[in-house]
Amino acid sequence: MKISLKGIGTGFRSLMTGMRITMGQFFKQPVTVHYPHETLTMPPRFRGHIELVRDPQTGRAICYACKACEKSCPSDCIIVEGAKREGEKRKSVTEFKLDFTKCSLCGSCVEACKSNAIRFSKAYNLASTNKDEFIMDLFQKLEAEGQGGEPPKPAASETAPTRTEPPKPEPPKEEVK
Amino acid sequence: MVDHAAKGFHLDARVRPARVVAAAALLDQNGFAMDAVTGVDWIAENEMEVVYDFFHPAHVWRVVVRTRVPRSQPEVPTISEIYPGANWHERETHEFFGIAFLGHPNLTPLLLPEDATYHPLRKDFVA
Amino acid sequence: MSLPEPFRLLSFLVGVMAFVGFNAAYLVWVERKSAARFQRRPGPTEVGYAGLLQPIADGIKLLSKQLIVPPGADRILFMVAPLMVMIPAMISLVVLPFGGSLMARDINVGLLMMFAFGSINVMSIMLSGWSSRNKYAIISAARIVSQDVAYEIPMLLVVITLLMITGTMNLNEIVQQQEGWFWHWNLFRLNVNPLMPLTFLIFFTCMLAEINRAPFDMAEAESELVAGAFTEYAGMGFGVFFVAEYANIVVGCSFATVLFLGGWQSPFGLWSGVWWFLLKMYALVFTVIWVRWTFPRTQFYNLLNLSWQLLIPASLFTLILVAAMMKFL
Amino acid sequence: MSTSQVIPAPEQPHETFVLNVGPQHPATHGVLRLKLTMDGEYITRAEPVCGYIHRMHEKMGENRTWAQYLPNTGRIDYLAAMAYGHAYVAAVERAAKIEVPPRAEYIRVITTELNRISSHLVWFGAFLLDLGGFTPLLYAFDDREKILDLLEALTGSRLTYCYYRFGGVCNDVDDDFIRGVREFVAGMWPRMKFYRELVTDNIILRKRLIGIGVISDEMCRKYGATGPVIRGSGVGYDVRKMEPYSVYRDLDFDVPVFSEGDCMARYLVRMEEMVQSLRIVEQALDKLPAGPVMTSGVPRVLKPPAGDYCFAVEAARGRLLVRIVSDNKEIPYRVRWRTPSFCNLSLFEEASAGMMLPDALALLGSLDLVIPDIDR
Repeated sequence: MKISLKGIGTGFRSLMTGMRITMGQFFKQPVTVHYPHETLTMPPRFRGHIELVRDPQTGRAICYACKACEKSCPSDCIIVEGAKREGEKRKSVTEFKLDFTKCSLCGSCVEACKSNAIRFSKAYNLASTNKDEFIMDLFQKLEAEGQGGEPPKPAASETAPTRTEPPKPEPPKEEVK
Repeated sequence: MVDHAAKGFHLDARVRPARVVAAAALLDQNGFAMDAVTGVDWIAENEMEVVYDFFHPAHVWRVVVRTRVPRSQPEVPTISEIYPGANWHERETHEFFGIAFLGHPNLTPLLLPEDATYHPLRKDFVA
Repeated sequence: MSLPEPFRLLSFLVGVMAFVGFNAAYLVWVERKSAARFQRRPGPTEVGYAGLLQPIADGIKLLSKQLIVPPGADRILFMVAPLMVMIPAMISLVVLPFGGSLMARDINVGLLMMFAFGSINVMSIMLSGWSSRNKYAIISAARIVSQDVAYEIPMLLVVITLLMITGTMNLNEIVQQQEGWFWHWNLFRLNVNPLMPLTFLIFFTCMLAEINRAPFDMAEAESELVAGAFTEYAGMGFGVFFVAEYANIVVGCSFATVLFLGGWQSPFGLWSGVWWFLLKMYALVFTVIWVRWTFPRTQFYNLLNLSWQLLIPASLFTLILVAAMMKFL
Repeated sequence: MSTSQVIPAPEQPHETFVLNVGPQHPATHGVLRLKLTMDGEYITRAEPVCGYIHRMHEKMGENRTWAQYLPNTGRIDYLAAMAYGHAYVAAVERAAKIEVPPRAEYIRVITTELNRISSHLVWFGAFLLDLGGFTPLLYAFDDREKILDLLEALTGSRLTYCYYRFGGVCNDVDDDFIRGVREFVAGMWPRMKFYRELVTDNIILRKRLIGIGVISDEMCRKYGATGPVIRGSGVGYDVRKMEPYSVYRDLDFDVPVFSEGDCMARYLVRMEEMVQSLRIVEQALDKLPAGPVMTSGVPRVLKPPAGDYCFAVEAARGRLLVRIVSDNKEIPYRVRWRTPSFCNLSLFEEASAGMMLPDALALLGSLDLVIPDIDR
């Protein structure tokens, strides 16, 4: 194959520009987030696993077990049980089982719920060794948070400081409930 | 003729199973490209329908060729000689519906495991 | 230090092995850190301060893995191949003049010996590919042979031209000839061979191809042949190949420094010593790493064409040019 | 590659061996298996074996209601999920005659085009990884991260968006999304020049791609290959221009066409397409009308009238056709996905005969396959 001298010239120059560019990148700051020490905060609309919303007045879950979410879930991973408390006209939820292994985070349940009693949590780093830890009972979780004396978390539960603040390495709170 | 905005295709031709190859050859001469082979199982009318989709790379034409085949003995001649692209589509429709494509080079299952004999997309398929 | 001869040689051999071993281990760290910098990420930082203990951690991890010999593999060859990769790298450093008096053995055919051991490296990788009875390894073994044969010739031609210029095969004298300011280096001796930078470039490309690095790593082409000749090696078997690759880089770069950039001579004539040698060598090593992380891989037959149709004619031309220049000037 | 299975050596003119570029292989970017009968380094016959990630999306369509099938659309081709959601939702809207407000149409165009750029960036990085160049992958992913953050802030998830609904989109675009997109687009122009300098002009890459894996436009037509594959072979077929849907009519962009039909042509088509998508996003942002993002009249339990409808969309990999057959019930009767990678791969057998292994893998990379797109 006839190798034209000009071809070699342009070819060699393209090699040199390639190297100039990578050297240019060599001195810039890394763009990655150093995960274990700094973590990103999730945007407000981030879809983690769903969680029950606490009614500010009564201090209990808003949900009255109308089962709209159960019907609308494509992978039917929600099981809601409700019981009528005495002295109240509407049922209130006693058990809200979410099978997070089957949930595809599509959001139909949050949309189907008219009294927006469930919302997406911001938990992204869930890890566990056995599957049935992902079958969560959100009602118990809400109760545990109630007694646990922890002030109910603000709407978007910040798991860690934003990237700009100095990273203080604290393990993400929700290991697995 | 059919309104494209309403249905998504221009010409909808219903053809007897034997005429499918002729229809495909005609379309091939006019420069149509192979789009999809879809099987639909009309269990109520005890029939299976095979829908061939064609689009044209240069003009805004969309042609659909349909045939109906009795459910008991679904056979349609293959068009993979004219459109080699249809080879895979037909293998897939065969393994999902059990429609035998006569003259197809190798009708082994494409997506299902090699020894699959069940046809999942039939309405009477029980898992 | 006038130790009696055998002890001096022995201490030098240990020194050379330590140099190669330490260098090879920590070049892994340098490569991962600089590759990370090129790609704008921090690189290993967890193990030790800024990842300095990473090579040791890798070493221990590799040592803890079981070395499996695949069924039907040729057991003896499979075991011998990794050794045969490491030994030539160590031995060819024996003749290398690190500093003024820092030299294990002053043989007057040092250049020839270095080349002899350089080519054993090819055979050992081919043996490893052949003996592991794995289709990918066989393809890569075939590739290595043709690639290294194709690149041995231009390298030899370049060294012959250099030989004609320096007149001696003894590496120590070659370095002494390049005394004084940096324009005394062979790289800049344009009076004898005006195309000297081109010859250095050809030498550098051939060295890259010789050690299967950067754009010419057809043997261990990750995205095609998975791991090429080393696919079947686990644990320390793979570890030795991995470290030997870096050892070969060290050998190649130090070879280039001695021949072209004036070994341990300092660029401005004073305090010349082993640190200049190390500085120049690490600069070349960094270019090898820099080239690796910038370019995609060449095609295989393109690689051969490049050598047979471009490098060999070019080096032949410089050979004739130098001969003519020396004859008539 | 178990060595115990001795290949019965029928009388072959030449000693060939079967090399399994198996389900786990760095070059196949997923679980596609290529059974290559090799003669030395040259491929005599390449037979792709697929089905390793077959999840039967079409059967899932037949036991979920129309709205419950939405999360599935994002899982077919997770790199360009918006286009798949768009195709399904638009097909149902065409069946049930649901009107989509203009603001929602523009948001759909913006998100689909952003998704196309992020899909092309993944292809660019992975393709160069196949050719051996590792660094451009990380630069491309650095840019892609910006898009994913924007889409995550808007829709809530990074890859499998479940963002489109029948009759519009589920939540509106706020102004810091618009500001973010404008910043991204502005920052992307110098980046494209950066990629052109670093990679496109690189002599090693050009030698690696020019003249390799030539696919004629006749072969594209016969196999139904579309998208950058057919545009790389000289035919300017783009569903956004041929059958304009949504608001592509009043957005001006041109379709890049290269006639050589080799890997380099497909590479240049995709790089040029990224530039066009940036232009589309800019125009769509300027023309974004105010107004609702969701029509009100959509019944909760949707029963589209009987009959079959299809809708074609230009996904990142080519022409995507959704054919839905409904019999006036709330559960679809048949959902058929004509996915671009399925047809693009079908021509690999014929295109790669006689090539060398690295070239065949370069051809495979230039087809930009997503394996669940093939297996569904």
